[in-house]
Amino acid sequence: MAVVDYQTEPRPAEIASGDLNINDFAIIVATPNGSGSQTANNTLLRAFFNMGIPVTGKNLFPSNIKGLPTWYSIRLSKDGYQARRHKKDILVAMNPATAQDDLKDLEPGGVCLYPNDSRMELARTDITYYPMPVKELVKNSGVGVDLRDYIANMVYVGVLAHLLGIEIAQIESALSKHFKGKAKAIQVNMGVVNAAVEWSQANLQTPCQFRCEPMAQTAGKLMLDGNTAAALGAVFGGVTVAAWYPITPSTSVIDGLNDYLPRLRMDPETGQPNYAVIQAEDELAAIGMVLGAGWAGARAMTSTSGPGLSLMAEFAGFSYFAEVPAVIWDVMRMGPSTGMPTRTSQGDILSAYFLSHGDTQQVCLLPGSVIECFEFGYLAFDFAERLQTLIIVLSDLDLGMNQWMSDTFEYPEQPLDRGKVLHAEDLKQIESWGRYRDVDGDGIAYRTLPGTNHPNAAYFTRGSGHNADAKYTERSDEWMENLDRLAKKFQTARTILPKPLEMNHENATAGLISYGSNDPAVIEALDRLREQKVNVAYQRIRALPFAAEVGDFLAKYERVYVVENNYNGQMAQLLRMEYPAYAARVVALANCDGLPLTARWITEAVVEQEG
Amino acid sequence: MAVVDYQTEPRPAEIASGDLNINDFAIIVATPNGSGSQTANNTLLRAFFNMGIPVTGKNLFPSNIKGLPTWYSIRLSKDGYQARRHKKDILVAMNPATAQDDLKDLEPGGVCLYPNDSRMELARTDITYYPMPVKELVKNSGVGVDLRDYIANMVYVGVLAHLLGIEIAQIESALSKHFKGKAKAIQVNMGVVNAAVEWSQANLQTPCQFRCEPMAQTAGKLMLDGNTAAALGAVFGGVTVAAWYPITPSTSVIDGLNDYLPRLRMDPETGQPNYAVIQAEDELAAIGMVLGAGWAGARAMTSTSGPGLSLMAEFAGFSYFAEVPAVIWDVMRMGPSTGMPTRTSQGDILSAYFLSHGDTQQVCLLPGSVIECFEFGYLAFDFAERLQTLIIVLSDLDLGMNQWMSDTFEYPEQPLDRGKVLHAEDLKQIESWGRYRDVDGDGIAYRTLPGTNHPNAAYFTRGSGHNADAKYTERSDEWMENLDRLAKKFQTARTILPKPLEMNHENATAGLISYGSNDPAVIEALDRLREQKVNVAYQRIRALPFAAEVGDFLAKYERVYVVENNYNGQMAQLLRMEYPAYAARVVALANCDGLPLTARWITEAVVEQEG
Amino acid sequence: MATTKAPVAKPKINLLGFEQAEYKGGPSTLCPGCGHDSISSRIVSVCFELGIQPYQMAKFSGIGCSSKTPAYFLGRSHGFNSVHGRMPSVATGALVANRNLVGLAVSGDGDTGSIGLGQFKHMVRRNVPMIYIIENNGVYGLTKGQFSATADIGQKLKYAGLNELPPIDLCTEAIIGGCTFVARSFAGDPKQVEALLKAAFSHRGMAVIDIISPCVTFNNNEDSTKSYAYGKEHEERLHDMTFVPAREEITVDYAEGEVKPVTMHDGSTVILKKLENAYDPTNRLEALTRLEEARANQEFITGLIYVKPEGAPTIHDMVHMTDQPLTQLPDSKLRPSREALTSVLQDLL
Amino acid sequence: MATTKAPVAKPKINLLGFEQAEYKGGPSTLCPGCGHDSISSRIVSVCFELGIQPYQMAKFSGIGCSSKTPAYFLGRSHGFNSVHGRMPSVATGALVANRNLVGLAVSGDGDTGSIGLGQFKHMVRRNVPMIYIIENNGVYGLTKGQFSATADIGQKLKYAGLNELPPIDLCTEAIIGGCTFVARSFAGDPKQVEALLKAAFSHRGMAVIDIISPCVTFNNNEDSTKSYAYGKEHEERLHDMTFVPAREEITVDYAEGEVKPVTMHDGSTVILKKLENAYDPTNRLEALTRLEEARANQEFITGLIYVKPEGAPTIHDMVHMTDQPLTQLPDSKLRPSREALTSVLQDLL
Ligand SMILES: Cc1ncc(C[n+]2csc(CCOP(=O)(O)OP(=O)(O)O)c2C)c(N)n1
Ligand SMILES: Cc1ncc(C[n+]2csc(CCOP(=O)(O)OP(=O)(O)O)c2C)c(N)n1
Ligand code: SF4
Ligand code: SF4
Ligand SMILES: [Mg+2]
Ligand SMILES: [Mg+2]
Repeated sequence: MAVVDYQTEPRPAEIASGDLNINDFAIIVATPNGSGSQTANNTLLRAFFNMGIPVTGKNLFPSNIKGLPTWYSIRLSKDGYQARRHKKDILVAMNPATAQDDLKDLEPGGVCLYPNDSRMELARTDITYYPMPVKELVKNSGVGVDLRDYIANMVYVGVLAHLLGIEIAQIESALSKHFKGKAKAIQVNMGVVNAAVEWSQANLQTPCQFRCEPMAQTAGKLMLDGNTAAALGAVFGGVTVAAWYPITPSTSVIDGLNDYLPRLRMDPETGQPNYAVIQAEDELAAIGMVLGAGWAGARAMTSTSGPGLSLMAEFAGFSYFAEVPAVIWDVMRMGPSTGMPTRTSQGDILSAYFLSHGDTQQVCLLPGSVIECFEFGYLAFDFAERLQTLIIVLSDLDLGMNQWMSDTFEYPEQPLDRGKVLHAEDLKQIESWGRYRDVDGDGIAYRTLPGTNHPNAAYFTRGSGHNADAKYTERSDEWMENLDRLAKKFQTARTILPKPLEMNHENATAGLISYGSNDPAVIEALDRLREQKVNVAYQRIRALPFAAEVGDFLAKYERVYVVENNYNGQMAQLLRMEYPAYAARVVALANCDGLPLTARWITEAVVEQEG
Repeated sequence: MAVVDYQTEPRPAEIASGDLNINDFAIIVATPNGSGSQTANNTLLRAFFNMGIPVTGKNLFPSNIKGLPTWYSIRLSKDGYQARRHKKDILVAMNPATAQDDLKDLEPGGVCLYPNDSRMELARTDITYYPMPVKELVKNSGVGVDLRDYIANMVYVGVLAHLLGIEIAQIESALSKHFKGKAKAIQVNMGVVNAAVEWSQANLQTPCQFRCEPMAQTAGKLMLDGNTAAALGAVFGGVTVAAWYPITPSTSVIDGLNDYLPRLRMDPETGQPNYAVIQAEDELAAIGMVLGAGWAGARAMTSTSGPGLSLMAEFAGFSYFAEVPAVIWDVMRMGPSTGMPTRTSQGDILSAYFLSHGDTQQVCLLPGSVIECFEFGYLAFDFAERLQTLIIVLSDLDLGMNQWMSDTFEYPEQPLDRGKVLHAEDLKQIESWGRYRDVDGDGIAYRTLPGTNHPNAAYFTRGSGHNADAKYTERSDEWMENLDRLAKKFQTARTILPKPLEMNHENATAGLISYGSNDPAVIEALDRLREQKVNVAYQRIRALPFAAEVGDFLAKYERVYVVENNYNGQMAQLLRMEYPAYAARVVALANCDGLPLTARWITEAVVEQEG
Repeated sequence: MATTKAPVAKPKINLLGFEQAEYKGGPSTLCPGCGHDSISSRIVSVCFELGIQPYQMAKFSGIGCSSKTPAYFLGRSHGFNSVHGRMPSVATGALVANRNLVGLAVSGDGDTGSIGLGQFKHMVRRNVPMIYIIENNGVYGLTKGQFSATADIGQKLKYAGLNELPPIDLCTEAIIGGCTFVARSFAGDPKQVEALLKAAFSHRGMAVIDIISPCVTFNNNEDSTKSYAYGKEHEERLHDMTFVPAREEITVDYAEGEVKPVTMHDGSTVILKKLENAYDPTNRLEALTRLEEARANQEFITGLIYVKPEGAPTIHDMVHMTDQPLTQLPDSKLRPSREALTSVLQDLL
Repeated sequence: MATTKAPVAKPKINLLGFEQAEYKGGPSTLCPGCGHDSISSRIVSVCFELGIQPYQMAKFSGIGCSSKTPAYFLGRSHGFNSVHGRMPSVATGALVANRNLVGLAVSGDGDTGSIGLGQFKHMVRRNVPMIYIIENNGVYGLTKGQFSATADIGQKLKYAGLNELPPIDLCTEAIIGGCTFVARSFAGDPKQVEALLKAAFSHRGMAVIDIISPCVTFNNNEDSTKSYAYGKEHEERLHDMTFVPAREEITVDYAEGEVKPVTMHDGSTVILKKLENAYDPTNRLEALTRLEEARANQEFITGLIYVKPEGAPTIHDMVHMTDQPLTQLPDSKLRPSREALTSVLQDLL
């Protein structure tokens, strides 16, 4: 391969003498959407992972199929931090349209790689630039014209491999995983990588201050997104009916089901599916199917995002009042209305909790990691059937669609909780039965399933007023009795849902509450705060309605920061509402720019008030 | 007319000697639904009204067309109280199916009229019973068989006229109004009334302790329901497009439009309607039409109730975010899901305020009287166009469908507020224009209407991310700028919406907040409380988001009772949420049994804590 | 001393040993004379006569007077009175969850034709195997008399005024949507309603029966095509129908060529006695044409308008689900093994 | 000294004096080669050529790649990019509010056929006067390739797998619903798309044009009936079309009997040159039959499938509204007088 022209790197002196940064930096790859950078980015991510370095990957993509800007960021963190980094260290500027802005987001002393034919203005002088001969390397690769655009991205993989010291074997193994062992594809891509490495070795002699070195921090860990974990959880939770309508960023929950169900849930006897996944005509139909199936006794779920959640409001109230188990995975995205469908946010907290008219309140789960996506994937069904009501799992785009490093998943130790169901044999034992009688004092009544072979099994399910025996009523006393029981059931929910998790700092002077995908940023921020001698105790809420522990935590601190990724500080609002005695302690720290929260933002926001 | 058999009245001695009650009692008429008692009840109501006695009428009807129990209650109150009375004084027991229960709801010393062929058990001994020869009187009336069921109800009108001393001329005038002067109908009905009076005169000599006497308290007052008032308000507010889907108890808002629009809004030039009322195929379509019309520049509205409101959630968020004026009259009814569709409640406060996903918050109006239904009927359009957003007017079944005595309506003094609209002439004057630019610093931008004859008029309305110039964006900075402006606009709303009204008691030791149709019960309760030396100041909230005065009121009292007609104490929750500093003062007094609140319940609830 | 007791007449029982009472529901709260009540009675007798296991039946409805009726029949069967216009999705979910359930849905013209048109059409498309009855009265009964989407154009109602919108023909909609059993009948024609219902129970796939069912309170004026008087006067049966269950021998006796027997999927037979025309309900294009003509000429045709006797693949076929109802799978089939988890996690390491 | 300047070629202008550029929109962000972009171009040229006043136009869409396109044409016209599947109601409201607006809607097969089917059908029923284009690619483009309700039965897609549901034919749905202008075309047939668009602008009432518009990213395999290759190979035009505006004389020259001229409501003429068969698009039953046959034989017919040249009463007629757009009524016509209030209150005293 011919050594190509090489443009001088404008490298300021002070950086040249800077310290080496090992395994603690963030890379951002900017490309136009649809240009096939996914393979390259996944390969990098995997290679780092294979080297044992804690790493996460986040995709920032437009609501568009081809052409608009997209970014992929990879964060290496020897300390295991997984949150978004505010600024990046290394930019791979494959998209001239955004290059100028992208440059601004680099930390001083950062590095920028770019195709040498891109006419980007090298505006910053505190950056090291590496022009890459992308065109030439691709041309020389011998790959057909139709594939060239795709493999062009492998050039930066090779250059980065050289600069950062990524093990070539790990790149190869990552590619092999990506292409599921298809030799031809691996070979073509490795060809370009190797060529880029060779070129770099020949042309880029100055050592780069960012280096990766093997660690042992990823052994036994998984790398995946929350939606896939959720799907896997649902599969192990015995989902039998999934009805859905496509919507970003929830679609990959169903994609996950369609991946894993055929593999894991074919009937051993008939070889046929032990499940049904139905694409509905819209979200009203999807939730309707889920309610029908849940009523019939299936473990049924849907997944959606904000606009779909809004469309499900009427049926959500039906589920609450007629007490039909159902599960909605709401993978939250940005904004009122259509908003920014490919940006993350936690803006559906209030609308989910109060989903539907007329004194409805819904049970919500708030997974904060891919492990919890897996666990809540099956637990959601247990809660839905135990409580005989809708469970809304509030995940978000960041947790759901980005790549997270995770401890491995434990096999669920508890058997499925199918809740209070009377079968024909049970009915034979008991004298009388009323669908909405509070026999056990926990507000949860017994139900029967259609098709139960007993003359007393049947009852009539309705969203209108009914008494304890499921008969139609418009009587105030019967109505009140039923509402009181529903309220009692809601109290029961508080006691059985996942408890909040706490990290208490000795000498904590304030508390911090957060939830969901903010967890990694908070954990990192707590370390930064401690460095600044600000000691804050942390509680992560995992379910609504609040467990008693939430009140206990509020009771302990005079100031409690509620960190969340939405505009109105919705969890803070809920806390004030539910804990009037402590309402004044609640300090909302809310941010809503479409991006995951960063430790830096949280740290600064807390220090401003606490420091 | 033959004097018919007369059954002895079991009249306990202690009551016989009781005081006379003049113009201060409540009558309840119990009938099976669809038995045509409406004419009789309206006649009674009108007759009292014509006699100058303050009176209200409430219809308690089932979700059924014929057969299920229905009740009509008429309250005479010389002091002008209009709230529901907890117990009743006079029962007209036309429905054997409920007679036993109905009897229980009488005050001791009450009176019960019943058809003498009804085999009702006269269970209570502290009641005076009057059997009425309904069958006989009707048979002798000479009315054809097909109409007998209907006019049978006129018997109790006649008997009551005799017992209570209702002026026959006023009954006749009421019937004349009811039948719009149709002589035949008036005559047939008066025939039965007169026969019943004659029979009573002959047979019921013991004077009744309940009497009505002419007063002068209704001169110049109106008698109507809130939905009709709302419709009239909308007509005078210039509604041009109303799209709706039938649902109890909101349907009569549209009925009102269909009554008044043809009378008041035919084009003087073409003689054709200056409006369009469209029955949509469902609520999603209704609100969609309203948004389309509002966007085009029409004053557009819909009316609905809980289930419909839930279905409108997605579009509601669109209106908020794309800033399209729209008006929803949500006439609230009881319950989660279908609930009790013909019972009143105020259960949609939270779901309306947070209607839609993703950080949406909606502007709501809370009319508390028929006058306010009229006023908010036109003001809602002013606010919708001024604020360029959805206005949800939260009325309820009690206010909307029951008959209230009201001061007369004033003609709106302010001209229509069409908000910030740039016409072709304006565009000629200005250099550049951006649909979402905050020119005036109030968060409200300028809009143009389709069809504006200027090359710069057009812009593209979307629910997805847009910048100040209405161009598509996914940029965090532009997104945040827009959300900040929307938040500012929401703050502006606080300053222009109807302020809360206050009734301050000197030496008040506590505050009381309420809203909507609870007002009459609260006013009455305040008098009762004062009698018990409990002095409470009262603020009635009329809009969301809260005006500054709400916070001021909370600041003043250590305990503030929030009285409302729903299960979860939703306004109390909102107050705690919005005023953390005072959250602990908020005491929720919520009741939710399907019936309007009573002064007695409020009084007792406050005394229990305050007394 | 022995006395001879008069023998108590044994109540009639069906094949399953059930009395007709077992198929009844609660007392109706509809207006006396409402067409819907007579359809409820038809459902009771047909289910009794056919010997359908009531515990295996599932009733579905939306909201409306019509949608209330499942409370008034089959009290031994579970029922789901859902929300307005969205019952099709609920029924779909339930019948996918438990494929053994025998589904029977009752809806109104408003519930199906106005708010529910989208879900109805998509349910037809999915061919959810069940009977779907529309109790069609041209108005919204429960909300007191507004026009529904099936109301006649040019009709006047006291309350609702003049209707200027053309009616939707739900039979045409069903056929176009691929439904393989589409019928129309009249609540005042009990014999035909029963024959159609019986045939529908034998159909493989979704069976739509649009029954004109007068609303005596809001739409029973003689000039309304949805009134008893109009129906009685104008009903034009496409054929006389007799249903012969698979287990019975066909004994009906007709002259050669006069009848058309249609053998259903389960071996039962519908015998159609040709009337004025030689209508062939197995020809989709003919069915559409006949409906289109009836529309143009304002005829009120009733009978089995279209049937594909062998049915068509149902949603159960399309999702290829296992034979055991999903709701009856044991937990061991619901949760894959510990090893399965280990194996899938391997890919994510 | 005089120099001769080379004459600058004057840009072509239309009747209203506008250049074609005035009809363009923002740059498209769709995939290069997407069928939708070519339809946008057709809209631009037709509006330019017909001399439609852009400020009087209103564009409507739902959500999807197709629904994004109104941002890419007619930048001088207001546009309302609404929510998924519910654009028909928005357009209805806007066009009722301002009857002078010239409405043009663009939707997708998912937006119209899946989530939006109910609203679509009800809009057809209301005959809202506007052009409704469906950019039909058989998939959900924007959400990356799931099957829509118009996808072929038996089709396989890499991402979505096998489709076992029968397709909905939106032309049939429109005709059954009472639409008086129903056409089908192909994005790869610009001449026909333009002729149909022009005719649609002359129609009185709702005009539905279902245009097969290939999704090059998710559904352009040769075996898909929604691909360019398939379309080019299988398109069967029912006729060749020429549109002659009312203001122009008909000069097209055809042999007697070979053409069928259809005179539209506004006096313009659509000249249909008969091709293989003598198809009469003014016969509703024939249209339905032809569509039904095409469905059975898997033919891809294009052209003006059904038209009632005189149109039908529109929603404007049905509500009997005044001629002046409701949005342009002066406040004096919006708020009745003080005396009017006094008079109505009289009844309530
Ligand atoms: C979402 C929603 N909108 C409106 C209603 C009010 N509503 C109840 S029944 C009904 C119409 C029923 O008409 P139809 O289906 O024809 O039944 P019918 O009463 O005529 O038998 C309406 C509009 C409702 N229950 N839910
Ligand atoms: C309520 C709601 N549900 C789902 C979505 C996600 N979504 C956006 S576009 C789309 C499908 C669009 O398909 P189609 O109308 O065929 O347009 P195309 O992209 O193929 O042109 C879906 C499901 C949404 N935006 N809103
Ligand atoms: S209102 Fe009409 S549809 Fe409803 S029960 Fe009465 S007659 Fe039947
Ligand atoms: S994904 Fe398909 S429909 Fe969407 S822009 Fe690309 S080619 Fe067009
Ligand atoms: Mg009906
Ligand atoms: Mg599409």
